[in-house]
Amino acid sequence: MTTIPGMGLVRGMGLTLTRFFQPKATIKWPEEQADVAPKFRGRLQLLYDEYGTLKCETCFQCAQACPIECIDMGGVDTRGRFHVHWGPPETYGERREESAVRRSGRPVADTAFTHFEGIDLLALDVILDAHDHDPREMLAILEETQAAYGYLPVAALKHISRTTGAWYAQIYGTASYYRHLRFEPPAAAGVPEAGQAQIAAEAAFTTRLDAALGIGGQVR
Amino acid sequence: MDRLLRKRLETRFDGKLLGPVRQRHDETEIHVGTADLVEIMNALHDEADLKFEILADLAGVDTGDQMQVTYHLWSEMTPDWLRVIADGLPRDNPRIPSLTGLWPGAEWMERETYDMFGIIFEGNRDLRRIYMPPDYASFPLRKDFYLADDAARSPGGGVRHMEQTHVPAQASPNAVRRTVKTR
Amino acid sequence: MTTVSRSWGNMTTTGKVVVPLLLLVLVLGPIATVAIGSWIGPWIVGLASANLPIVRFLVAVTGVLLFSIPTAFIIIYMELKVIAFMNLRVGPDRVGPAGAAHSVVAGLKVLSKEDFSPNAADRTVFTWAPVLVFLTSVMTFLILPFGPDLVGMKLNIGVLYLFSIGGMTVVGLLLAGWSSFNKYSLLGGLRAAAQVVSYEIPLTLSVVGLILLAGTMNVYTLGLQQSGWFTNWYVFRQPLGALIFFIASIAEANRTPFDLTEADSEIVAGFATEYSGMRFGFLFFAEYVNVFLVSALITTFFFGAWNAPVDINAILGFFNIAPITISFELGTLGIALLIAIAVLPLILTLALAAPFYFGKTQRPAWQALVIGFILFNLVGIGILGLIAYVNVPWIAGITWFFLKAFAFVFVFVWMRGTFPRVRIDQLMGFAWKWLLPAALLNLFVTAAAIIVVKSL
Amino acid sequence: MTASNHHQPHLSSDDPRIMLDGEIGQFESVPPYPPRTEREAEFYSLRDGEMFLNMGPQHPSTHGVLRVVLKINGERVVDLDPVLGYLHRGVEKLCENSDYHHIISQVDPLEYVSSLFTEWAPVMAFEKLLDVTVPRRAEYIRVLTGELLRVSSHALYQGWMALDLGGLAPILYSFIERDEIVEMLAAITGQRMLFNYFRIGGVNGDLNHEFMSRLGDWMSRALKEHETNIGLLNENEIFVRRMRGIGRVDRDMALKMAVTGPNIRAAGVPFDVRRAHPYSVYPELDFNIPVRGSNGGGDSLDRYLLRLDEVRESLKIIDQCLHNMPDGPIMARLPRLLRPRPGRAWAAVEAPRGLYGTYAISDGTDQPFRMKIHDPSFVNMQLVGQLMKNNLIADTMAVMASLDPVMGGIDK
Repeated sequence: MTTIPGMGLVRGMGLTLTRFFQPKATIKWPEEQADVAPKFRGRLQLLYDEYGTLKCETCFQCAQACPIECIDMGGVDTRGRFHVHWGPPETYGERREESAVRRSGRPVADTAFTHFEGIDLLALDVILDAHDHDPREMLAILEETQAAYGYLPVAALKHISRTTGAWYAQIYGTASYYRHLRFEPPAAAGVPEAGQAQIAAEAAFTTRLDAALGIGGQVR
Repeated sequence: MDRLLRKRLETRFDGKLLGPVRQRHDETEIHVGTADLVEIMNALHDEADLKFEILADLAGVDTGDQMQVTYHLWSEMTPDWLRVIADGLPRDNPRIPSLTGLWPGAEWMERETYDMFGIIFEGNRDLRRIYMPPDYASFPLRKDFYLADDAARSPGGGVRHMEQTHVPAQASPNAVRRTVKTR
Repeated sequence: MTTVSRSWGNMTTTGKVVVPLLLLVLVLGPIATVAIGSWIGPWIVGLASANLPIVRFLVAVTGVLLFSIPTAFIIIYMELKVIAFMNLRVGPDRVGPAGAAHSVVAGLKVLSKEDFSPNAADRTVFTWAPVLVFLTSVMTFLILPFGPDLVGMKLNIGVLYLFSIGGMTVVGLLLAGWSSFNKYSLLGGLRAAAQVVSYEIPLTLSVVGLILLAGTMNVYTLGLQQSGWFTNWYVFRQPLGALIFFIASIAEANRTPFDLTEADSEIVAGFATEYSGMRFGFLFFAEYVNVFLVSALITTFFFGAWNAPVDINAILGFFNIAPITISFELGTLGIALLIAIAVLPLILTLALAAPFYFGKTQRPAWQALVIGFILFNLVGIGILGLIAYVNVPWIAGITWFFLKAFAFVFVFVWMRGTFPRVRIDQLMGFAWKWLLPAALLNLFVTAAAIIVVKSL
Repeated sequence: MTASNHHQPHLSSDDPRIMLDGEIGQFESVPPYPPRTEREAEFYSLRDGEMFLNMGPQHPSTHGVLRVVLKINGERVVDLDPVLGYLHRGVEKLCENSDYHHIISQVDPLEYVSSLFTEWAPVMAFEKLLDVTVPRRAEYIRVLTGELLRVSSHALYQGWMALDLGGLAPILYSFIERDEIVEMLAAITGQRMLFNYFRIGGVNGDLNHEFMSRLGDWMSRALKEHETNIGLLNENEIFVRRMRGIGRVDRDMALKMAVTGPNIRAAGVPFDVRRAHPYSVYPELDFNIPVRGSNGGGDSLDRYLLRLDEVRESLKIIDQCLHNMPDGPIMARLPRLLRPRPGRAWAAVEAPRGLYGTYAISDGTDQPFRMKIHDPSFVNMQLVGQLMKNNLIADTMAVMASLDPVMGGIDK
């Protein structure tokens, strides 16, 4: 309290008036995205296991158990056939059987996930060597991987995880956070996936050649 | 570990402690009977070389065959926490004198313990349920209260009922018998 | 017939509405014109000229009603935005440019919500209480002098009318609080009654000094008396009165720091707790109309009503320049006018767009054109406004009136963004222990001063 | 007989819970069952001119879902009865049914404003049970993040305080301050609110560049912004007049009511677990325990100002942590599955609201046999009943806000 009565009120009003003209703290989502730390794990994602299949078994137990029904499952099922959605038991009975089959160890054909097939990891090794397998340079590694392959194949991510020691989930989280990184090959006109892999392999070869010769790519 | 405190407690409360004074890390533990509880607590609170003025916690424990009430106390005379365990409350009619005379702030903690274990604190003026609704009949933190999905732990291996009502005779001390129709 | 039916079938729903209407207008238009011109028009004119005061009253009331809603919208928007800026937020920014249509959309939302009344509420009172509240605050607009000759009624007991009508608001609030059958509402209504009645007394007493000084209770005359330089404003002759009036009017309008009637952290929303839909809308609008009203009253009583703070004519007279009037008969231009209307916009737009296209910013052509067009409009409106301001006295008046009134609205909003609210006993104590003696002191000093000055 | 009777057979005017049209006399019959205790019977009987006012569980200023039944006489509160349990989740039972690592995420949402402290106490108790020594770097990181969170919690307190008194601006300034801190903590823990960061024997992640750069940026202006923001309220006559002399707690009452934290320090008792019973690396750090209201007890204003003093002390601690941060591991070596030998352990930390304790009993399995969580808000909340008698309704808010309860912790 100040000695002059009412002075505190006037000072308060002065403060709010200066605030009136100051830059605002609001982040105008969705036009602007918040500046989120790389370690932020507040984003829910379904992950793939080490065999390249969805870790989620679509057993709906989480949706069933959720007391306030905030978990809702939806999307295309792993075969790309129909929409799965949380509903009465008859709609997920079939899914449960399929999960059981997968758990039993027998292979389940996943035609929708052919891009989980093995890729040529030569180019990736070059990139990782260049960065000394340092997980702190993850973003650069991922960007260069995308530059080499056109996208981020799951096999590449797993290779990065194995060699750098970073957790797969963390790499996945980092990669999925940045918009310019993608997990699907770009819908390039006319180039089938096999062809793209070929292109990627060629590019990887030339990159490696350049590295071996020490010309760093500026000649071409 | 404050050896001095141990000696002090042993000499002061000789014959009233159930079992030895135990010490581990920064905690000193004494077991007392319910009959001596108020006297011992008063001594702990008032006497100049003890002066345990701050009641840090009051917790009920269901050991499976008996009930206990645990008090954690702090005093500026010792670097240790003092844990007073009131031992040997029978499970079917657990009764213990209330400490609200000493610490009026223990009222809600005792209410909580009553709500969760059904331990009746004699002398607490307002011993009602504090978390659970008034028409609730069981005591959730007792060991015979199984969670619905805790199938592996239950004896039969199957799912038990959610609420195993274990109402001790005269669950609440001054109660008018409730006849609430639940809708 | 088949052609007609087929084309009718091909039409869209909108077309099916518009086309018959067009036909109807084509047929009925001439008939109506003739009818109005020959019979109905003269009849209305005759009726109106026979009952001129009533017509004037009706027109004024309609105008005031139509005027109060947009004012409330503007103030609501202003409050959202100003408080947001003071809180380092952006505030509404989705509907309309910079969220300007936000309050309008909120008003529409209020209209479309369920009109709910509690089971045990007194239906009749519950329904009509908001109307009473809204009506009393709107009715006070009748005597506000927005500009020279721009006043609903030049009542010779204007100030008396003002306080008598303004005092009726509390009846509405009390009824709303009582009829809601809610304890929070009841508390809010009773608080409103206690607060408004208490603050009514210093509010009125603070103006009595002014009335003694002015010698009139006609609000319009008060405005006239303050013309010329800003030193003529009554605030310089009645500073204490102005301060008391300002503080008491905050309480009258139930604004922070005296917004106890709807203290959301204590009694939820006070008398408005049970209201929803448009009934709540009435209460809500009434609050903001009240804010504008007290700002306008402060302006009228103490800050020179519609008068500009600077007497331009006096300055010009000092330098021996004739008063500026832009007398300009557009008709004298003849055919040049037509050409100017056709060509000037284009040329001006291009001229204003050019710096953005060729200048440093190097914007694309379409952006430059859009900017040029907007600038042209702004310039045009500015020029027209300037002409209107100089030529038409009431436009100048209304401009200054609104500038001043909204400055006070800003102060109200600013205070709301800054202060916590007082407690009920502090509120009452302040009214009775400080404001009332101060108002009485002001009155006695004024009276004594008048006697002294007259006796000299 | 009629159709409506058929549809609602239970609806009759005997049932005191149901009020039919026009039956205004039924209005006062709360609660709808006979009184269970002497005190309840006394409270739920009205004298002339009194009425009940249900404040909550949905009310703008009860800090969550607290219900307070006020017995009022006009604007004056005669008596009040806080009704808890609307947010009760049975966390203690859940903890008894989950293993030791799992518990850390179970206790997180208890006191959601300062959830690192809800992890700290259990983790310390389990470390005692397991006889684990936490690496010094981990301890320093714990203290650093904890004090950051204390600053954020106290900042938020200031805003709530103002909001409960009707001031709109401070809450948003507080949230800006808090947001900077939680973003900072998100950089190191990965979450903004329920951090799940402390582990038994250490912490989950080391300090990283993102965190340090944000922290450095914030530290350079934290104190100045803090002083600016509090100037809005501290010098405000309206605010000071509303807080002064309301809800006075003296030393004796504070001790008897088992109050802890800033509330007891504002009553003149210098009890702070960080000094009274030092844990972690607090003995190595240099900071003061601010105490206010030493003569005649402290009122709401003292409690408010004391928290602002604490923010300054916390900033001092953060500074020291950054300077003294040792190198080394951040986790002790521990087996995957924890089976502490049977025993009892009690650990208490000084949370922003007071002593936050955990009492854990192990029976040798991978789940605790009993886990008691002592929440400071729970005890502090009791004071409301004592302080509010014969004050005004508006003071209920001021006193309740000045005690700073968090319903998540109270209801467990």
